[in-house]
Amino acid sequence: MNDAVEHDLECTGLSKHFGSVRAVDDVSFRIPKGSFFSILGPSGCGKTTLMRMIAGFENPSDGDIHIKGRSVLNIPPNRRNVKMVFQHLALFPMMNVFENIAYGLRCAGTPKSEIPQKVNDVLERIALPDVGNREIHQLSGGQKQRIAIARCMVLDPDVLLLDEPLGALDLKLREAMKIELKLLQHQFNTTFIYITHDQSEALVMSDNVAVMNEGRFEQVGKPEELYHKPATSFVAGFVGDSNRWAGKVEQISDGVAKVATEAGLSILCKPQAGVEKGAPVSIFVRPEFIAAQRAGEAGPPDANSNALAGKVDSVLFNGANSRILVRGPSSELIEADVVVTGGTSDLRPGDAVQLNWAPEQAMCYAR
Amino acid sequence: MNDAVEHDLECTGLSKHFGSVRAVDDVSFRIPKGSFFSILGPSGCGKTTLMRMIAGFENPSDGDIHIKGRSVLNIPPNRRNVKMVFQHLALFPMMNVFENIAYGLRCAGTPKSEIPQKVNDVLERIALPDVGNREIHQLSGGQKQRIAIARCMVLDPDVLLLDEPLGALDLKLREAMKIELKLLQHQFNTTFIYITHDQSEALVMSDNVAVMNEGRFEQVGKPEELYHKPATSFVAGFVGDSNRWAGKVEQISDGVAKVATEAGLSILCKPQAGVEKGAPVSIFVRPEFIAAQRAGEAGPPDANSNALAGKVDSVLFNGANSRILVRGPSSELIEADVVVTGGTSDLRPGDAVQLNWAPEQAMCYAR
Amino acid sequence: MQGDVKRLSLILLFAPFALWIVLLIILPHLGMVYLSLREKVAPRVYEFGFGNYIDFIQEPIYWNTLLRTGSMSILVTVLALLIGFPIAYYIAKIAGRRSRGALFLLCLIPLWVSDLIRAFGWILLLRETGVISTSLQKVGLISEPVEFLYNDATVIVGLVYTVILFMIVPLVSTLDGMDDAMVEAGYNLGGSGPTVLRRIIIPYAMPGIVAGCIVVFMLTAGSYLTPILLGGKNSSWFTEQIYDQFITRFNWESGAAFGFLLLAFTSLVVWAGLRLTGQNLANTVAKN
Amino acid sequence: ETLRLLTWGSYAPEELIQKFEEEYPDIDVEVTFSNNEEMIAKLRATGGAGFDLAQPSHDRIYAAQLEYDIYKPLDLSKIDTSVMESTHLEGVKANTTIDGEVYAVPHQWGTSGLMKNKAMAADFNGWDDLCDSQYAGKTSMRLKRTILLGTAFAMGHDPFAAYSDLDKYQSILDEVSEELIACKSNIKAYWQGGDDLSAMMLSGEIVASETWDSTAYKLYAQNPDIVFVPPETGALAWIDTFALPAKGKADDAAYKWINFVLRPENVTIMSGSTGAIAAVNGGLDLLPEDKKNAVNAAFTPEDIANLKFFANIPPGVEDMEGKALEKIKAATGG
Amino acid sequence: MAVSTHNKGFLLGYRLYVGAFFVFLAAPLIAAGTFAFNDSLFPALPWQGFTLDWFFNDTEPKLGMFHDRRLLRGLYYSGVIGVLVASLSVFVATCNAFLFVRGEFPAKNFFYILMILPLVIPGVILGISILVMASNIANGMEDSFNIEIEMLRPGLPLVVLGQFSFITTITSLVISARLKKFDTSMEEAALNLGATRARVLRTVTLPFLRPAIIAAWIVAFLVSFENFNTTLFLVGSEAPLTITMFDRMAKVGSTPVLNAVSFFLIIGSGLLALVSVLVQRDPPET
Ligand SMILES: Nc1ncnc2c1ncn2[C@@H]1O[C@H](COP(=O)(O)OP(=O)(O)OP(=O)(O)O)[C@@H](O)[C@H]1O
Ligand SMILES: Nc1ncnc2c1ncn2[C@@H]1O[C@H](COP(=O)(O)OP(=O)(O)OP(=O)(O)O)[C@@H](O)[C@H]1O
Ligand SMILES: [Mg+2]
Ligand SMILES: [Mg+2]
Repeated sequence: MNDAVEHDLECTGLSKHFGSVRAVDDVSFRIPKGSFFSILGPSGCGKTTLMRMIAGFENPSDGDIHIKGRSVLNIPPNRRNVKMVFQHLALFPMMNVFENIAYGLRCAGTPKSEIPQKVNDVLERIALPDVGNREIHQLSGGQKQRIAIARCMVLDPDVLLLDEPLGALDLKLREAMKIELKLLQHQFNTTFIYITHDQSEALVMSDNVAVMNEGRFEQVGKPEELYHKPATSFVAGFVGDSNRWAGKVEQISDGVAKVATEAGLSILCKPQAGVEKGAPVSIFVRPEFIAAQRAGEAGPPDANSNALAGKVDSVLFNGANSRILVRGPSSELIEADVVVTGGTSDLRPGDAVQLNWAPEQAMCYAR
Repeated sequence: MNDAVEHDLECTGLSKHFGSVRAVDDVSFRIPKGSFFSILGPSGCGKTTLMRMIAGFENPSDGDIHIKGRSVLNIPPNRRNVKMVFQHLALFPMMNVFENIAYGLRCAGTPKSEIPQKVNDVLERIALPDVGNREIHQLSGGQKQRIAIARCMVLDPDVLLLDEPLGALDLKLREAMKIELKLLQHQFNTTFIYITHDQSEALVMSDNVAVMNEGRFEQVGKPEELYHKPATSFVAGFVGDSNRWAGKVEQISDGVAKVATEAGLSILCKPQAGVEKGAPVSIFVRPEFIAAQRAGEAGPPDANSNALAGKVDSVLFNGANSRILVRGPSSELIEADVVVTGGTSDLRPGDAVQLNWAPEQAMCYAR
Repeated sequence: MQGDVKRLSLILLFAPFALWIVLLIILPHLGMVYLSLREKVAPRVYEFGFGNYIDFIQEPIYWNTLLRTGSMSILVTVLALLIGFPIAYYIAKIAGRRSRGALFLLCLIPLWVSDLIRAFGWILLLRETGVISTSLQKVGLISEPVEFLYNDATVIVGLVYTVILFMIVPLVSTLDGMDDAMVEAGYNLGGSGPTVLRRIIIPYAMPGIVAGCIVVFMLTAGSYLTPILLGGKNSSWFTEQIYDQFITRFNWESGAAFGFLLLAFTSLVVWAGLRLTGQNLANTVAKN
Repeated sequence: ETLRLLTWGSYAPEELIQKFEEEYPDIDVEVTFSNNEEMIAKLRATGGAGFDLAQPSHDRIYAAQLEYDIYKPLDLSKIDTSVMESTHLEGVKANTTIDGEVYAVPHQWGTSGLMKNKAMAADFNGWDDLCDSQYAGKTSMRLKRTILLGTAFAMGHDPFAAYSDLDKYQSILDEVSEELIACKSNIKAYWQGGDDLSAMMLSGEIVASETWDSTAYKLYAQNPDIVFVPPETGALAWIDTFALPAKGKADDAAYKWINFVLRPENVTIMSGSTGAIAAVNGGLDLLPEDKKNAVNAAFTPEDIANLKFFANIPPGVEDMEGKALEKIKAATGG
Repeated sequence: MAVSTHNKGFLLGYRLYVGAFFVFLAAPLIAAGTFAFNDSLFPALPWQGFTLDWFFNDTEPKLGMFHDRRLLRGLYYSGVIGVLVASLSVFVATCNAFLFVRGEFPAKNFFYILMILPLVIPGVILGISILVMASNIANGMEDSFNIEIEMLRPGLPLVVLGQFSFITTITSLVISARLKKFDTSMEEAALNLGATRARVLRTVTLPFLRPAIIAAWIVAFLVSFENFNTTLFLVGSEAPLTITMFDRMAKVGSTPVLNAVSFFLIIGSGLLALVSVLVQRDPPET
């Protein structure tokens, strides 16, 4: 177990059952020192429960948790060196900023004389050097956020847990805090475990992301791996936008499967492990991999690629992320990314288009 | 005034002052029949106040409101055929879904026998045919949303007002509802006026968008116009992401201005109306128009274009919307869109890069 | 181990509650019921029986007084609701944010002054030679002094005055929780003022209305000073009879029976009220 | 040590208390105001504890003591009985002796009767005049046992004699109740305390009323038209006494107080406050001047001779009277 | 817009109604207070001129309230009772708040209803039932063991218990309401930062509850101070102010000194009520 010390946190076979609800179900993972690790999953999948077990607020039904190589199962929450930033921050409204940050130091018995020094240091590191005397309600949302992190970081934790800390912020601020959090983690160089149900947060900030579903980890990997090589159909559907078809495999050859969808289309795709002939499958194609051309301008369909004729239903202009909705032959809507410049060449509702995408970009999972 | 009838709603010189606060300040606009019109602006800019005047909950300090060509200033709110979807929906918790929808019909004196028919019709149109007997708290967020719309649409309003109706929903649902709202508007073919501070909502759904700031309309136009040809620096900064520099014009020639930024860069850009030599300006460049190349791979800088050398600070992977942060020569961070495939050719933190963008893509406004 | 700590702390928290409820509420009331079942047959001689209750039933004065107390209490409750609702609505919904606090405080000040002082104030105002009668004479509206005191109407005014705050407070807190948008939606969908009031505001405020009515009814039925001090020669009140049984007739046994009857009667009225409105005690009174 | 008095409203004037405390610096006097019924009720509830000296009327001791055992016997040797007027002393002794023990000695005596405003009700002089329609809406009474007894006398009965035959007494009560119910429309209001009564009388809201003599004397000082009227059938006379609650803790102080207030110079102060006459030798002469005038204006020697002293109330009577009073109160009329 | 702004007349009428209501509320208090300054022996018209005698004069017949020993003693007992009742009820209420907001135990709803029940029991009945029980026990003890338990006889302890029995419900509701608003993650955060449970309670939970505890204390004190119905049956020789005043009114006759006391109480209670409202106000959100 020599290498366990290289990992700040290690969970093995961790489970938590509430009555018949398996909130967390046999989860194992290790987090390397100093990395930014996200747990991404839909609401109710067990993220918070997992984090509360690590912090010591829940006792696992099964499994073990090691921090810096030592099992912490029998250590009460106030003695674990794992600090936590709560969803609504849980700053103490009856204390000012200084007292909030000093709280943990006082609990730890830090000599009185050292406290101001330490608090001021951490305030400087989060770039809020002069707010010590402010009351909590005098801070903006983003400032509160940073104070909540400072309150934990002043204690020099082994691991910092963050439970959807951006959930309560408004849109513009959330965008800004995403980047800021990543920079803060760089600066403190502490292991961050970040919980979110927002895939863009997880992808943007993390070194590694675990996708969680119904109490289990579906896939753990770098953001690019999750996005480009999802291991399961759940991950493919949850991470990033996709067009999705359900169908049956008609034949497989040369690593390309031909699938007949329920709506009657025939789609070529890249079968993932476990896909066999005749099996029911789900196919995922990201909008950015679908090229849309005016019907007249497109060449003849290539037999080794996918091509669909359709009509533009709506144009969803969103600057660089614009998209069109195309009504395909079986009348379902297909999303494709496009560039809208505002010029005359832009596609408009009603235009006839041809959609093309390569079979490798169509991921196909057994259902 | 014959053409006024072609417009469902027309406001002229509308103002509302609360004491010294000019919540809405001399706003005029017309909305064509059956279109989807959004009002986009930061918090506190007066959007809600404007909408409340249209609905009749506030009396304008000045100006007039015409609905279908008729002034409604003296018509009380319950007699205006303008219906409203509230931010927190304001469904009546003491009535079930059926009663919520039937409420307006009963107020209008619809014969008892016709009510069930009408309610069921509208429920079907919003694709929730079987929820009539449910209590409000038994509905999901998206369902509530649709009931709130149905409650208004059953009354066949001239104009439907929506005040940030997606604000209370969670992220995934908000994405889905964006598209759904647009489809519903298509279906009912009623004029929708939609308030939001989320630019992507406004851009994606609307036929026309008004950008509002401090009680005034800064620009009214199609989404593409706002994005690509913002009329003011406020619009340029508020709609879409931008890199932003402040500087002074050194010279203008051939419709290209040369600006020295405060940080010491020299940037070529397209001057907007009112920009003169020596004037202080703001420059906006969208990340998608900045091309990033490995330092070695880029050609020599082109004198007629902008080129900057820098170092990749972080890669913000977000699927098709990935971005890098580049630390430029004067050590500020510049955002540029990149494609991250997960392959070896991807840029990584620490890589030296060259950033290029065309002067036409750098919009320059007098400050 | 954590479980044990939890159980221990639960028991420690439960102990004061249990002592309070058992020793000061349940046992005394059982004691009262027990006492009410003792009949006095001779000095210092008692036997068990329903005599005190039979006396009550056989004597129309008693149950007339009880019914009178009950019906006047209901009247007071209704009046307090009718008068108080618009006030509560004004405080919660119409007054500006700053004046709201001030108005609420104004509402509360009489609450903190004892019944006695309030009744005393009314007496000073209403008596034949009091402030109102005198000023009306001065103004010339009346030629003779008029006695406003000593009749049922005065008792009702006094009682409404005493209890109306207990109606307003829960109403304000319920109405405060109502999103203004709900009322606006009511208008927006075509409702007129009365429709919005009847279909939206009142149903929404129902828990507060019921809570206020219960407290007000109970306080009225149990009040003593106001009906005594303001009441005229016909104004008997049931609490006065209880007082008489205890104090002037030293008949604790029958006083206890009366006490129990008052409690049973008022509980019955409250229960009926809850049934009629489909509310329950825990989610109305407790919410405030 | 604290001396806790349970007494009538005006029976402990501040002046006397201060004087007493000066004389006995180690005794603190604490006063609770009460009336006959409440004294019994309180002492019953406390089992005779909580107070060191009570002052019930002479007729309300015997039954209460029998039933609730709330007093303790007096040690007459500690009281200077020689100053007391002997008829009153003997009367009270006779009324309050149980098993050979004496439970009370007299303090002050007075009467209940009527008062009128001479200017407005010249020929008002009997209990039944309260119900005379010429004073409609201008009379008042207190709904307590005094009015029952007074009305009974006015109707020609002797209620005290009927105490030995409770059935007879009940029939008298029934008659009296009927009379008073019929009278209800004639009166303005039932007064509750001296305050009501004074206010109504002084302001002229009423012209005549049933009253305590002391109240009438006080009003006489304000308006000499208002005089006490001993009813034709005789004023009802009471004697307020000293009695020791069973579990009093400061008996010595209580005896000191008794002897203290019976001193002639203190009697005047006391009577000035109570308006009643001390049951000491020459009590009438010890009245302050204005009270003396009021008494003289009210009573002739015949009236004094015609006084009806309240008789001991046997057990059960209070209940009967209480019911009758309730009936009157609840009856609709007026 | 909670009322139609289109109907100006209606709004004006509404405002007038509200104004009239507050006149109604204030009238008897103003009357009771004003006559304190009337230079007359009776609290009644006509006005005889302004005086402060009913507060400060030290001789009969115009004995001012600050020299009237009985009133002062009543005030003192009211204060003692109020402090005891308020402290005791706030303590039990705090336990109750934790019990009902945090605890999970069988039949919780039933017990909760039990907890709010005292609020709807007429005060007279609370008074007599406690009196009856206390007397029964005291008599029983005396008869069987010949022990006199003075505490169970009417007097200060019983008054305190009687008022405590229903005031606790009020304070419990006030403190529970605040505790319900408490975000338990605040406690978890404190634990997480290394505090022991006791320290969490001391430094986070109780400080959070403090405004409600202070407000509840004041409310309890005021309710106790003005209570009459329950106290009436339980009072012994230590009569609180309301009882003293009632005795004075009913048995001696009122003088403007009672108005002076009323004035004093109206002002004092008003100030206390103001404090209780102020401490409960949360800092403004930004
Ligand atoms: N104390 C509890 N008792 C019973 N069930 C619980 C408890 N806590 C959580 N659960 C259940 O466990 C499951 C996982 O809950 P958890 O709070 O961990 O989800 P989550 O992933 O954090 O969701 P969200 O994104 O909404 O916060 C849910 O089904 C929840 O209902
Ligand atoms: N009743 C009012 N009295 C005084 N000022 C008001 C009132 N209503 C709104 N205002 C002010 O008018 C301005 C515009 O408010 P409004 O609610 O219209 O903004 P908004 O654009 O809807 O903001 P948000 O996006 O936060 O909802 C704000 O400065 C606000 O403080
Ligand atoms: Mg969670
Ligand atoms: Mg708004």
